[in-house]
Formats: sequence, C-alpha cells, structure tokens
Amino acid sequence: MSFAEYAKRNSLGIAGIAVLVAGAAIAAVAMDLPFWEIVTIGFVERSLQAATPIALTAIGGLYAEKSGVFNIGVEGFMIFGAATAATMMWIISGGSPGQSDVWLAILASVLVSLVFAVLFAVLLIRYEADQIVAGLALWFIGLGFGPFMAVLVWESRNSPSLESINDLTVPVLADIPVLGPIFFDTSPLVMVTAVLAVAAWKFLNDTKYGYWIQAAGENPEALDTAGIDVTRVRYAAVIFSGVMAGLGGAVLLAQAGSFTGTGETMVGGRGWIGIVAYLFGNYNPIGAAVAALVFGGLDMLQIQLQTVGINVPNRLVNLFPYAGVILVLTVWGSTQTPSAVGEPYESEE
Amino acid sequence: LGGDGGDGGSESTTNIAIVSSPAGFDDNAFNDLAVDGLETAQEEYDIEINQVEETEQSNYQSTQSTLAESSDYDLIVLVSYNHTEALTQNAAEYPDQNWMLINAHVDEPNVAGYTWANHEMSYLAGVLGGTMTTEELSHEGNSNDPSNAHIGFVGGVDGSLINAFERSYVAGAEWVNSDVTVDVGYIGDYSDTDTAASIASSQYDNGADIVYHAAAAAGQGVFESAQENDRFAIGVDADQSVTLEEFQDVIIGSAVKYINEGTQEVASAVAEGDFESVTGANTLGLDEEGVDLVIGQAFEGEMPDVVSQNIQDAKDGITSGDIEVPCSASGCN
Amino acid sequence: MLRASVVERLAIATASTALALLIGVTIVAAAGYDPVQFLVSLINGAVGGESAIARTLRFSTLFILTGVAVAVAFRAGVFNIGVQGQFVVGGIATVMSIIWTAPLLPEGTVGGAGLILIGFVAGTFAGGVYGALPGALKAYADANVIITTIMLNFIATGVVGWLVQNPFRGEGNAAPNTERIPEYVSFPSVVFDSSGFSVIGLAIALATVAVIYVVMERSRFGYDMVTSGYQESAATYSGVSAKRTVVLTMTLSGMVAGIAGAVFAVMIQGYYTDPSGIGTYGFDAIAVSLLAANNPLGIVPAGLLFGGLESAGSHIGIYTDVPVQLIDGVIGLVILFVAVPELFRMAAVRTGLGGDR
Amino acid sequence: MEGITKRFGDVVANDDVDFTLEKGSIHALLGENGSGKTTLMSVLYGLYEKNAGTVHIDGEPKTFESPRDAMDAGVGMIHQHFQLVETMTVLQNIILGHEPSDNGFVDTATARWDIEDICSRYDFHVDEFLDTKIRDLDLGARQRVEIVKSLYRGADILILDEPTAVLTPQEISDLLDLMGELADAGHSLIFITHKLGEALGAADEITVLRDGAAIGTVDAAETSETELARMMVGREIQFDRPPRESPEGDAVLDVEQLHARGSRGLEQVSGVDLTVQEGEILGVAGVQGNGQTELVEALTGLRDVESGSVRLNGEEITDTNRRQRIDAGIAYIPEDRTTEGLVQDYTLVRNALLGNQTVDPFVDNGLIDWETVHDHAGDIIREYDVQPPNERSEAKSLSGGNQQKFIVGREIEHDPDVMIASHPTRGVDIGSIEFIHDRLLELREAGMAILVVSSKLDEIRKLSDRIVVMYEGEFAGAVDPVETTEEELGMLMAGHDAGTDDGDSEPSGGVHS
Ligand SMILES: Nc1ncnc2c1ncn2[C@@H]1O[C@H](COP(=O)(O)OP(=O)(O)OP(=O)(O)O)[C@@H](O)[C@H]1O
Ligand SMILES: Nc1ncnc2c1ncn2[C@@H]1O[C@H](COP(=O)(O)OP(=O)(O)OP(=O)(O)O)[C@@H](O)[C@H]1O
Ligand SMILES: [Mg+2]
Ligand SMILES: [Mg+2]
Repeated sequence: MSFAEYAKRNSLGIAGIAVLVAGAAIAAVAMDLPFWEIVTIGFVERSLQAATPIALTAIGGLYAEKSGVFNIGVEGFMIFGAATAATMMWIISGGSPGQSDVWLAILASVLVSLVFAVLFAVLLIRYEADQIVAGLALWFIGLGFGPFMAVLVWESRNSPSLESINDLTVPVLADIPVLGPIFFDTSPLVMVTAVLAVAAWKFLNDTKYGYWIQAAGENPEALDTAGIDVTRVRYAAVIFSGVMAGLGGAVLLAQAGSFTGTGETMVGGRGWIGIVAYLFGNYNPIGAAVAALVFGGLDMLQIQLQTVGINVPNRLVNLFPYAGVILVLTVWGSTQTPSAVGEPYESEE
Repeated sequence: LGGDGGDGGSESTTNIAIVSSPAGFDDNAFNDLAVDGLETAQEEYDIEINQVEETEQSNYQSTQSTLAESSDYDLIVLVSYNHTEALTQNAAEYPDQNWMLINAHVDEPNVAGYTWANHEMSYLAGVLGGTMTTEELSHEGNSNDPSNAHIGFVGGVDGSLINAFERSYVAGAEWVNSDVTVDVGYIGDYSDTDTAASIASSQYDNGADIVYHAAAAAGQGVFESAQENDRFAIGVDADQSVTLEEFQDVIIGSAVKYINEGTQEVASAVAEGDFESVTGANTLGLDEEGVDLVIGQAFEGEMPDVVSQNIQDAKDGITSGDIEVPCSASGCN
Repeated sequence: MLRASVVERLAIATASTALALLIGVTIVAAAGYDPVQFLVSLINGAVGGESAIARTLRFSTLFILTGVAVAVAFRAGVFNIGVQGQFVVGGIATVMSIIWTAPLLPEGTVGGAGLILIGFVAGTFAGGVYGALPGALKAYADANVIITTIMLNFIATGVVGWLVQNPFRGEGNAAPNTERIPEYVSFPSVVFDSSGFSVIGLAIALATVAVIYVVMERSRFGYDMVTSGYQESAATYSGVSAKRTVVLTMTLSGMVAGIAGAVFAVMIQGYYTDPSGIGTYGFDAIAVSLLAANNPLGIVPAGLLFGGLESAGSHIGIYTDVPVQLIDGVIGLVILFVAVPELFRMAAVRTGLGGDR
Repeated sequence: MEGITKRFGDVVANDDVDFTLEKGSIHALLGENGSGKTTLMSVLYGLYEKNAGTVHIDGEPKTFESPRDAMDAGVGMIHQHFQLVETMTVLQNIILGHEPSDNGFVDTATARWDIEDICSRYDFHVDEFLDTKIRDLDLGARQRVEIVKSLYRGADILILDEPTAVLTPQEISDLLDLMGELADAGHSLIFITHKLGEALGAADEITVLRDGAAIGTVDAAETSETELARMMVGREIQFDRPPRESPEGDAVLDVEQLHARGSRGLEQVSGVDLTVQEGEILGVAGVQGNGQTELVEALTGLRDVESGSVRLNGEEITDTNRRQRIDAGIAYIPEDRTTEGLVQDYTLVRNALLGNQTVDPFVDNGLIDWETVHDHAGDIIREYDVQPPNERSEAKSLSGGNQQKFIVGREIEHDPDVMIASHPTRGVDIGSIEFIHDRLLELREAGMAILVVSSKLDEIRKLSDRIVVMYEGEFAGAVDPVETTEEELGMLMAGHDAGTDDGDSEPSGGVHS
C-alpha cells in the first residue's frame, strides 16, 4: 500500500499527530520552554503507560463497529474491568497481593468481562437493543455497580492499596540509551498492548475472519448470501470489544495499584477517549493505538507543563483531546464509518 | 434547641443526619473524618447517625429541606462549602432545625459553621518539606536528595479551596529556605488516582524528593508513586501514615485537621441540649488546636531535630502573628 | 420501533422497570439489606406525600424537557447525544444574563418577570447555538454528529466548570458558584409549596411538548425534518435542503435543551455551579425519548416515570442504608431494558400475551 | 423443481410451480411484478423455506436449509440488488466466505490464480482490476464480478434475477454473449427479466409466471413477444408507436450551452442546447453514464449548473433551487424510485405529500391539512390503478411497478408545464409499462412538454417526437424516431456518427474514469 493511500486511509490519526506536533512546536518556540525538562524519558514512559488502557479499549471498540455494532458501553466495561480486577486481586491473595496476583487478577477480570460482554451482545444483537441507549445505560450501570462491588468487599468505594505491576527489565536491551528505558525497562502491559495492536491489524486485514468482520459491517446481506452467519460474526466482535475494554480497565488498575470508585471512578472518561481514539485512527488498530498514544501524551504533556511551572488552567487543557477530535473531524471530514453500523440484521427465514 | 426534633426515637436518643460533600463518603478525607467524630461522640451519648450521601450539588436544596421537614433530626451536619447556597435558604426556612456546616458558615442563629485552617496546616507541611529536602534521610530504601531544595504539591481541583493549600505550603517551604523550588500540579478531580501518580512521578523525575497532596481519595496515587520512586510524601487531613499504613514507609508526616473533634464537639453539645454553645462561625486553627502537623508513625525519632525545631518556630510565629500565612481558612480569592 | 403502539409502549415501560427493579431487589437482598423496606421506600419516595410528589414532578419537568429535545433530533434522524451540553450552556446563560441585567431593572415581581423572560430567551438562544454548532459541522464538514455532540458535552462541562471557578465565581464565594440570582426572580409557588418545584415550570414543559408536537406532526417544517430523517435522498428530491434541515433540527433540539437549562437554573438552582455536579439529565433524556418512541406526547409519561425513579432514588438515599451506587445501578438497568423493547415483545409473544410477529 | 408452493402469510407467492432446467441451457423466467419469480428462485437458492414441493438436481432430491447448502450443490444466485461489499476489493468480494487459507492468513496468491483461470476461460475482463474497490466499478463490471463470484464458488447452475435492469445496451449485449459462452461451457442458467426481447434473444426456453402460478413453458425459437405478453398479462399488449402529427407549440423548456459537473467533479454535461415544445415528447437516448443523470438533475434543480442557462416559458430559472422549480411547474419522475421517489417507511398518504409541501390546498401557511392529502392519495391510487389499493399501506410493501405508478400519478397531478421522466419504466413489468406510456402520451395530447430519458431504445422510439442521443456529455445528434433504425441509434450511442460503420464491441470497461 503506497504511503499516499496509507495517509489517505489514516488521515485522522496522522492529522491528530500533526496538530499535536505543530501545537507543541509553536508553543515551545513562542515561549521558549525548557524543552528537555518537559520531554523527558519519564514523560515518554508515562505517556506510553497512559496510552495502554485507552489503546486496548479502542482496538476492541473498533472491531465491534467494523462488524456493524456501535459499542459505546466501553466506558462501563472499563469500570467493571477495573473493579473486578481490584476485588479479584484482593480475594485471590487473601488481602496481601503480590506480582503473581496482579496477573491472576487481570485474567480473572477478563473472564468476568467476558460474561458481561456475552450478556450485552445478546441484548444488542439477539434483542436488537438501541445501541446508543444500551451503551449509555451500561456506563451508568458501571458507575453504580462498579463501586458497589468495592463497597461489598471493603465497605468503601475505594480499595486499600493493592499491588501495582512492576516494570519488566529486558537484560542488555534495557541498557541502550534513551530507547532502552523506554521500551525495554517498562510495564510489560505496554509491550503486550503494542503486540496486540499489530496482531489486531494483521488479523483484520489478512485473515478470513477479518474479511467477514468488515463485510458484516459494510453489507451484511452480502456476507449472508456468501453463506456466513452474520450474527455469529457480530457476536464475536462485540464480545471481543467488551473483553478488550474490561482488559483496559484491569490494566489501568494494575498500573494505579488501587481502585477508586468515587466521582466518575478512576476510569474517568478513558473509555470515551478510547472511542475517539479509533475514530482518529480511522478504524485501523495501529492508527487507534497511535491516537491513544497522542491522547496519553497530551495528558502527560500538560502535567509536564504544570511541573516545570508553566501555569495552564488544567481544567481547560484537559479538554484538548475533545476539541481536537472536533477540529480534525471538521477539517478532514467524516470518518469511514461502516455503512451498516447500528442496523440490526435479520437474514430471511 | 433541637428539642422539637427529639420526637424521632426515644427522648434520650439524639438523632443526627450527616450529608456528604459531592466527593461522597469514603474519601479518606473530611467526609470520613466528620463521620468519625460523630461515631466517637456515639461512645459517650445515645446517638443515632443517618449517613446521607448526595453527590449532586443541585439536590442539596431538597435533601436538606426533606431532612429538616421530617423534623426527626436534632442535628443535620453538612459537609463542605457546596452546601452553603442551599443552607442560606433552609436555615431561615427551618429556624428550629439545628445545622452544622463544615468548611463554611451561614450567618443564622441555628447554624454552627466550622472551618479549619487548611492554610495553617499546609504552611506547616511546607515547613516540613522545605526543611527535609536538604536533610539526609533514608528509610527502607527510600531516600531524598539533600543536594537540592526541591519539593512538590499535587492538588485535586484547581480552585480557591485547594489553592489555599498550595500557596501556604509554598510559603511555608520558602520560609525555611527562600530558594526552594516547588513543583505544582492539579489532577482536575478527587478520584483519578492514576493521574495523581503520574503528576507525582513527573515531579519526582524533575528533582522533587517530597510531595504533599491535597487530593482526597486520589492522593493515594501520590503515595504509590513515592514508593515507586523511592522518595517521600506528606499526607493530608488525617494522619495518613495510620489510616493508610501500607504507605507508612513513605509518609514522613501529615497535615491534620481535627474535623472529627469538631463534629464530636457539636454532637455532644446537641446531646447535652446545649447547641447555642457551638453556633456561629468557628474557625479552628493552631490556636484552637484544630489543625496540626504530625510526623509519620514510621519516622518518629528518625527525623533530625531541626525539623521539630522549625515546626515549633513556625507554629509560634503563626499564633503570635509574626508569620503572615497567605489565603484563609475558606480559601484563596 | 417508531410505529410501536401506545399500549405496547406502556407495556414495555412497565416491564422494563419491573425487570430492573426485580434484579435490583435481588441484589439488595443478596447484599444483605431489607428488600421489602427498599420497595416500600421506593414507592414512598416517588409518590408518598406532597413533598415526594413535588420532588418527582421537579425531576419529571427536566426529563420531559430534555426528553423532547432528544426526540426532536432523533425523529429527524439526527443523533444528538449533546443535549446534556446544550442543557448546561443554556443554564449558565440564563443565570449570567439575569445577574448582569438585574441592576438595570426595577426590583419586585415586575422586574422579576422581566428578568425571567430575559433569562429564558438567553438560555434558549445559547442552547440553540450550541446545538446548531454540531449541526453545521455535520452539514458543511460531514462530521459525525454522535461524536461531535459527545465531545461538546465534555467541553461544555469543562469550560463552564472553569468559568464558575474563575471569572464567574460570585464575590467572596469559596465554592465554585456564581452569585445567586435575586430572590424576586423565581416562579410563584402555586399548589405545591416546595422550594425547587413550581407548577409554572411543569406548565412550561407541557407547553413545549404541545408546540413541538404540532411542529412535528402538522407543520411542513416538521414533515421536511422527519422526511430527511427517514430518507435524505427522498427529502432532497422533494425540494428539502438536507444541510439546512440538519442545522435547523439541531438548533431546535438545542433550543428545547436550553429551555430545560433555564428551568433548572430559575426553578431549582437559583445560581450556577460546576456542571459535573448537576446530574445527567441530558443523557437519561435519551432513554426517556426512546421509551416514548421519540413521540413528543409519549415523552410526558416517560418523563414522569424517570422523575419518579430519580425521586425514589434520593428518598432511598436518605431513609435507608442501601448505598446510593446501588440505586444508580438500578436506574442504569431500567435504561438498559428500555433500550431493548424486542426482549419484551418476544417474551410477550412467547407467553401469548400478544404482540405482533 | 416440482409443485413448489411458498406462502408469505396469506400471500401465495408461488402456487404449485413446476420448473425444469435443462443442463447447459439458458432458461428465461418472465412475469409481472409480484408474480413470484424472485421467490421461486429464492426457494431454489435456500433463502426461503418452501411450504411444499421438491427440488431435484441431476435427478437427486435436495433440500437446502441455507444458501450455503445450495452453493455446495452447485447453485449460485445473482440477486436483483448486487451483493457486494463496496469498500472491499474485487478479489476479496469474490472469495468472501470461501477464502483459501494458508496457516491462518488468506492465501491471496492462490485465489488470484484461480480467478484468473476462470476469467481466462470466458472474457470477463475482471482479473484486470482484482485490487480495485467495488465502489470504483461501474454497474456492468459489478455484474460480471457477481458472476465470477458464483463460478468461483463452483456453481454450475446460475440464477440471474433481473440482471439487465440496470445495464446499458452495450453492457447488456456483452452480458448476453457471456451467458451464451457459459451455457456452451456446460453451465445451466436461469434468467429473470422484464424485457421480452432479451428473453427471446438469449434463452433456449422461457417459462412465464402469473400470480405465483406457472402459466407455461415455451421454446424461445417458436414464440413471439405478443404471445409471451399475452401469457404474462392475460390480454393483448400494444407495442408499436401510435400514429401522430408533429406538434407546433411554442418552446416551454429552453436550455442553452448547459455545463454541469458530476459527483466526482468531472464535467459530465458539456454545452447542451435543447428545447422542448408544448405537446412534444423529446427523447434523450444514450448509454448510461454519458451525462443524462447530471442533465436531468441540472434541469430539475438538484444539481448546480456550471454555466449556461435554463429557461422555463422564457423565464430564467438557472439559479433557482429544486423547491422553486417544483413551484414553477417542473414535475420529475426520478430515475431511482426506491430512494428518491418514495419514502419507503411512509404510508402512501405521507408519500402523497412528497414534493407537494408548498402546494395549496395540502399545506396552508406552514400547516398541513392531512385530510386533503389523504383524499389526494386515494385519487392517485384509483386513477393510476396502484396495487394494493390502500392509502395506509407502506411504500416498501409495493412492488416496484406499483411504486412507479404511484409516483407517475403524483407527479402528473401537479399539473405541471414540463414533465421530466428519467427511465420511467425501469424494472417495471410490461402491463405497467404500457399503462405509464399511455399516460405520458395523454399528457402530450394535453399539450404538456415532456422530456424522457431512457436507455430502452424501443421505449424512446415509441414515445418520442424527436430523439437526441447523448454521448460523453454532448448531444451526438438528433434523429427522427420514424426514419431511424435501432442500429443507427446504437451507433450514435456508441459515439459513431450514424452511417459510418465499425461495430467493434469491446466489453464496456470496468473502472470509472
Ligand atoms: N419478503 C416477503 N414477504 C412477504 N411477501 C412477499 C415477500 N416477498 C414476496 N412476497 C410476495 O410474493 C409475491 C411474489 O414476490 P416476488 O418478489 O417473487 O415477485 P417477482 O416476480 O420477483 O416480482 P418482480 O418482478 O417485481 O421482482 C409478491 O406479490 C408478494 O406478495
Ligand atoms: N417485505 C415485504 N413484505 C411484503 N411484501 C413484500 C415484501 N418484499 C417484497 N414484497 C412483495 O414482493 C413483490 C415483488 O417484490 P420485489 O421487491 O421483487 O418488487 P420489485 O422487484 O421492486 O418490483 P420490480 O420488479 O417492478 O422492480 C411486491 O408485490 C411486494 O409487494
Ligand atoms: Mg423485481
Ligand atoms: Mg423480483
């Protein structure tokens, strides 16, 4: 695929990065910032970490929408993912979790998300739920029952401190200057996510299941007459999206090391950003991961700015991703939304 | 004097309702402390507590009046200044109802307004940070870097209330060491632990070795980050080296305010049928021993003497008025 | 779904609520609380006594208005998820316009009425503009409305949150609140003597419903709007400009949301504060509208139902030790089941309770 | 197929139908709209479960639960509406559901090889654009992709439901040749059409359905259009051009040097001049994609004009929008009835208001008078014999033919000065075709100016007083409908001046310019 075409396909993601870089450059020049105090290795590491939960969620949501189902319930799934991971970690370890428990907790949380995802998929596909309302409902349910789980376990919506994931240091490689610490002495979850993104991309474009998912979203009837069960394909995709969002939540928890269920909960809108991310990436898993990195980077950037004493009204700066989305959608026009999204499909008979 | 309310429960029982701040209970901060105090009072008197969690400010008006209307309660405790607007109306509307408002005051005879001098305790936190950043200290693998005077602050929402914590903390640090650097960062809410951790990490990276937080529940992230970076932190509101003992290895101290004692005082007064004694605006600062700075339980005795020395001097200065602490108990305007 | 009969709608509403409550009660019991007490206080909270009813009607008023706002857009095939944001923008505009113009007008009832009028105009206008924005972006840049409106919700909350914290914060307020609007700027309390609810507010809501109903069902503009909602190409063929229609639809929808914001500001709050603390009316409204099959008339009962639930919620929060989160969760469940009429239709067909297919 | 019966609720779509397809032959299936053709084939393809009857293939009884079973038994169906994924490439579409895999990944190399093999056997010219996205192909090419898809899946029985309805004459002849080749190669084809000429030309045998029942099967060699028509409709059908004297009205619609761009931004109408007089029908012939669509849209106000002028009764209307032109008296029977002419989910009543939003008495200062609209709908249904005769039935439940009649009725009732009819009888059965033609001719008698765009030469010749041929955005020439022959027209449409003869027929290309 020529770069031109690639660029065309992922204009949103690229545009996003362009906007970011340009903005940063202008800012840097405008008020000669201590550039290297802002862009530190730690900053890059934290950006990558901040990006992982968003990227995972985005990749899942992307699959669902590609298959023709708009799953805007991912925020809810993330909350459940985080809450179950926390409670599971506590229960498995009997109150004193260690590294192994973190992994077990993530696993357990994924399994629980799987159950929820199946139920949700049945409502969306079998019972043709209104996807927008059902998704919003799932968000509310998450905001309610997520913290409630914590209440049941700790009589408080906030968990005590649990275990957070340790960095994985790859011997030798980790000693490479700059790149070493960033890529080979960091949370294994970052690496896992990177691998997942590439795998998801390959799967979508080069396997028959990938073809089916795309067809299910663009022209389900065509897939049906080709003898493939559209419903099954969509079930798979929606369930996958739920699981990925759950995983995203679990990963977020594994990084934070404790659950907070007050306010908007510790997830605090990352699910929504996830949706935005795959739109930016224009339905390309890698693009979505990159977009997630852009948002994670933005968030960490405004933190860096605060740290070096550049006073930004953070309530406003935090809005940048949202404004950015609107800007890019406006300048680069519509995303290539699959044409059958939101339409339940009933095959004849 | 709350007499009218007595009819809920038997004569002797004192019924108290407490309405949360938007942050809700379980904030490891003033909501929980306020309840704490009531529970302490419970040990002494026959008190029934009804915890009402309301996180939408737009509902305070009706929640308050519903509680007052029922006239079941001898005292209604309202946590945080978010209740002020609503109470301004209800206090007048229900003149026979006893109210306690935390962190603000409404000028009515039936209101006991309690404010704690956040600025004073934060000033002391600043003194602690400003002193220790240039001292040798290492504890269970955590250590700070005496070579540079550099500390940090992580706030919840960037608004007048938390600004008071920030400015006074900075002032305190500068009082000790005029050329100290203080990194400041705000989360944007009180629940995003992960972002809190990122901010702290960013500050530790930047050279800070002690970070003070005023971010309620999200503050845990700061301690997580301290452990990760083998640095230190300062807790807030309660002695967090006790309430979150899993972090006692990094919490060198906490700026504490005895909200619990405030609510206990009022609860007891009501139980005694002597609410008048507590009505009006009560600002509890160092003088009233309403706020203080305590050393983390793992660090008692490990601190160089200069610490306790400086803190004592600062306290004297503040009470005597020689030290001018910026902002006020209710915030920074 | 748009053609579902009234009876069927009512059945679905009842069924979904019942099912959600059933699950809720089960959880309540499982978590070791008293389910009976829970149900009792649920009823009491919604309709037990004057103040409960007033509270229910207060919430209903907002749900009806925001619900209609959603219905207008959805009927025209424009997925305006941004009612929450338009509601917020309308609210702040109302409060600030009143505060700024108050000094210029005489105090007392007359001035009060005048200021209310000004406030409502400002709120409606602001809501309309904030709705028109994504409409224009859709029409002229083909930007997905669902996404832009969701984004604009976050932006409204963030910016207004910052405004009330900084430039708009009232003199001497520590809390992020604007000044209070003058005492005399408020609805007279007819029938119900309850702060936070006035029959006038409800009347405004019902009037809005009536107007919107006529516009949608009997006016040419409504026909154009709905037609391009069903089939844009056909609308274009019949001489309707699709772009213009999207913008107008979103404007109208935003204006209704703005009215909701104004009612909230004048009737309930009396000042403005950080929007992250004023509830998610604009989101719940989507469920309200859906429950009513996006039919303006159906919004009224649907709004009452949600008002009742919300009201019961706060009552339970006050009088039982059942955690609030649980109640939020249950309301979430109701919304979820509302989104799945098929579930109940099929169930009905199975159990022979009727229902087509 | 024996005794096939299929009911939808109380509708009997197929009523005890027997149908036999000889190996290696082409079998045409005729019938009016709603006569049960598609249903019968859907049963054979396993889309519908039959209520009664049996299907034998090579003598063995078969029952198909799903299209999958049918495919496995070597039955392939090309639907009335293409079943292609626009955003995917030709290759991906062809192998969809039957992807050759090589350790998990799709083995495109093998797929490519197989497809090229198929294409090399017949001249599909599909392999030339295997990596092009469907959305960049014209209809003819898509049709061929559909066929290759079926062959790739190993079909030896091919069902084509109205494959020619949307094709240009050039594409049609290519397709019919192709079908011939396939039959010679031993494939058996079933071919649904509304065009009797095609059936006679291409098929070996012809079966006619009426009201779900098989009227009979005849040998294509020994039947005539008239006979077939009688079998379909049960009465005589008038084909030939009614005699008439040429009109001398004054010009009603007058267009000068019109230029307009197509959706892709390329100029599609380049300097067209035309006049339509009172009481005249001007026929615009041409291969689809030569600018007719853009021309019509420019005239009806659906497309902005680059330059040039449009005048109605001498009045300049070039810059007026669609709504204004409706009011000015330009009625329009759109090319695509299902997406433009009718709102599928609306009842006929609500559809009767479509385009009349500004017209008294239906709308009075912004408010709609539904009673009047309802009566109006009733009138149209009665006058134009729309089935089923019920104002409350939804547009989508009507067959295309009936949908078309309703639209024609609605547009005529505008009593406009100009009627612009674009492919007024596409995909419509001959009963309805005749009906619509008669209406148009009546209007002509009544002195209306009518512009008819069609790719059906017989239609053009039957209706028009003058014929202009459109080629690459320009008028290639005007001919007299009586003198001219279909051959001459075909030449002009192919871009050759009438007379000069080099009838080379390359399969019409695939990828859009
Ligand atoms: N999906 C369906 N549901 C209900 N009835 C149907 C359906 N499809 C067809 N019918 C009925 O079966 C009859 C035959 O329909 P069919 O589509 O086979 O006609 P057709 O011969 O293909 O018409 P056309 O020439 O317009 O394609 C119709 O008159 C209709 O009443
Ligand atoms: N979902 C449906 N419900 C009821 N009847 C249907 C349905 N779908 C098709 N039909 C009937 O099937 C018959 C033919 O349907 P079909 O869609 O094949 O018509 P069509 O192909 O559009 O007509 P034409 O061949 O003139 O274009 C019509 O009479 C229509 O009433
Ligand atoms: Mg047909
Ligand atoms: Mg058919």
